Amino acid sequence: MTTFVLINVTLLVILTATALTISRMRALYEATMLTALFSLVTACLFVLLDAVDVAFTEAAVGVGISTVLLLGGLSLTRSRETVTPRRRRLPGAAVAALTGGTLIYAAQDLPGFGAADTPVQSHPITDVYLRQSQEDIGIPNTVTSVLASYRGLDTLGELVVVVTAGVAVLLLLGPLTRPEDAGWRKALDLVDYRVLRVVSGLLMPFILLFALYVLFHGDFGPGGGFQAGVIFATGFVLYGLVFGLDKAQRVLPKAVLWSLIPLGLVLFIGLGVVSMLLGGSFLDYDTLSPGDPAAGQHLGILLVEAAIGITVAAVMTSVFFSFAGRRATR
Amino acid sequence: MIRSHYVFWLVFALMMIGLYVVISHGNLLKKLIGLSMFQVGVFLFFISLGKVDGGSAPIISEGVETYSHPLPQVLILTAIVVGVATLAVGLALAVRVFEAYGTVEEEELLERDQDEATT
Amino acid sequence: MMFAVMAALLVTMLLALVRAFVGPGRYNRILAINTFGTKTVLFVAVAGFLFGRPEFLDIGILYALVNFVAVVAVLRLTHDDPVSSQNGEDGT
Amino acid sequence: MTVLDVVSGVLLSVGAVFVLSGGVGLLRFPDFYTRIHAAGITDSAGAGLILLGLLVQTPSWETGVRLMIIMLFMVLTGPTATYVLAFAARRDGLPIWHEGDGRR
Repeated sequence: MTTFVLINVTLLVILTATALTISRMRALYEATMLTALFSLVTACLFVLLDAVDVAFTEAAVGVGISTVLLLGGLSLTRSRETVTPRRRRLPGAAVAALTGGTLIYAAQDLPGFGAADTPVQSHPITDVYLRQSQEDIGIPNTVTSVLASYRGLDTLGELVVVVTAGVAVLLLLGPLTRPEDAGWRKALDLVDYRVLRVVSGLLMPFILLFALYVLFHGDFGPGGGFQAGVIFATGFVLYGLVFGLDKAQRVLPKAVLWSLIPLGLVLFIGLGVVSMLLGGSFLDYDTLSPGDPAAGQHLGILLVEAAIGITVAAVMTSVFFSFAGRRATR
Repeated sequence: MIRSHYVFWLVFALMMIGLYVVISHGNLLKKLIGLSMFQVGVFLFFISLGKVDGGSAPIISEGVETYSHPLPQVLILTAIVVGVATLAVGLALAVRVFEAYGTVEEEELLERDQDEATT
Repeated sequence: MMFAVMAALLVTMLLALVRAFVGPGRYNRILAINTFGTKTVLFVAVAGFLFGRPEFLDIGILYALVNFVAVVAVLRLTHDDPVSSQNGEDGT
Repeated sequence: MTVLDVVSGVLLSVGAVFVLSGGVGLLRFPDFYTRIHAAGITDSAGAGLILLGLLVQTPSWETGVRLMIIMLFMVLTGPTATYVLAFAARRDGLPIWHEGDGRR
């Protein structure tokens, strides 16, 4: 167990040091690079804390998508921060110290880290998720069964939030606000890098294949709709970065992309309605296969994961396109 | 106390660094970076509540007896994707603010608004 | 044995971290982050063996991939920024 | 202690030494271009040897396949990333270090 504690402390200290350095940096491009490093460390911590699915998502989202989005946002605005004046530092530090002190004081009542007799672990729902799910649903990855089946409605809500955010970005930066210039500023610098082009072209099919594998293997190992969607988007981000936005949009036209955003959501809700029509409650997959509830659950979870994957991939890709397609105003 | 609560303290430190950046720094993009650091602190806090000593990832397989709790992981998994979606919205807003004002510094923005109000 | 490898990885992570902090300049940082990324791939692989469940190596595949995407993105999207493309003095 | 254990132990320890030396080099070398050498050592030799060492120990073929995919990906992406970095730095006019220059 000491091995675990040692690794855990090292990673947490690395994380905190990175956060401190980021907070002191005024060059925002550099700060964003360190944010990518920050996400890598976080993902390692998630692996260490047994949250493999979360690590999967964090790696794809934090290192891939959010770094790209931050850099895209920076390239459209100013990349240097002004000096924070002293009079602004004090209130922030005071609030942070006060809140932190309160949190640490309150944390005294928390059960110890990793204890087995905490309310979290001894609550009956734990047994439902870990043991009974094997009979109800029969999927080894309990995270997937909780995500898509037990708490399906919650996941639907999250998906609605993702769609809303995607639509908001499209409204703010999309072609409705200003005619786009297609060239993404000048011709692409990276086009001269032949090795990069060849290797990226070589990797593309593997990335898409990997995304599909993650989508359909989510029942048995880490993976699922959210992760697969983000990996798909990462693939297209790489393609757009290396081969240019035009080419990426030729592969994936905007009309297709925008119709895919609501498609996943409609699929999800439609599945709920179908299960109601078949006599169950909303998102009760047991009804999908009368006589064999487990098979129905399998089918339902697969469809839901696919729906999530479609929507997340479409939202992330179109968000990237709208950042990349915008002309910088300098 | 140290042995059982050190994770929480470090995670709180992380959250507070994020909070400090959000409050003190005037640059909108830096604020977003601070916000995402705070967010990661919250994620780690949740996940560490679900961890059991000697436990393993909640993917059932033969020969493994103790598993960490899957529920926090589900919540955080969706929260990460929602987090990046909201980050995108924030960035889009910052870009539009820059296009309208020519700056993303809070103080300069306020000055501009003042000027426009007086003239 | 696994523990020794893990310790070496963590120490290397720390060294790369220092390089990422002090820079100088953008390229040193990207290089440090790239190195750090490969270390995390190895970390995931070794941690799986160390704690007895090596079947989750899919995460390692993803890290290897995403690390590459991050490097390409940083290169591509910072290339036409005049402020700090030179090495040397940059404000921290 | 079987032969496989010994083989894996040797591979792992040599890999760890490579990784560590690469890390030290990344910190100690005088300029960006020399540091790429250090990064290259950790990326290819260190990572490759450690993954090979793990491969020898794999309990099941599924894990082995994944390890090999990771190795393939790293072989593809690692050198490409460092090459592109060096290329971009050269084009950006990052000066090359000569004997007697200060560290940068």
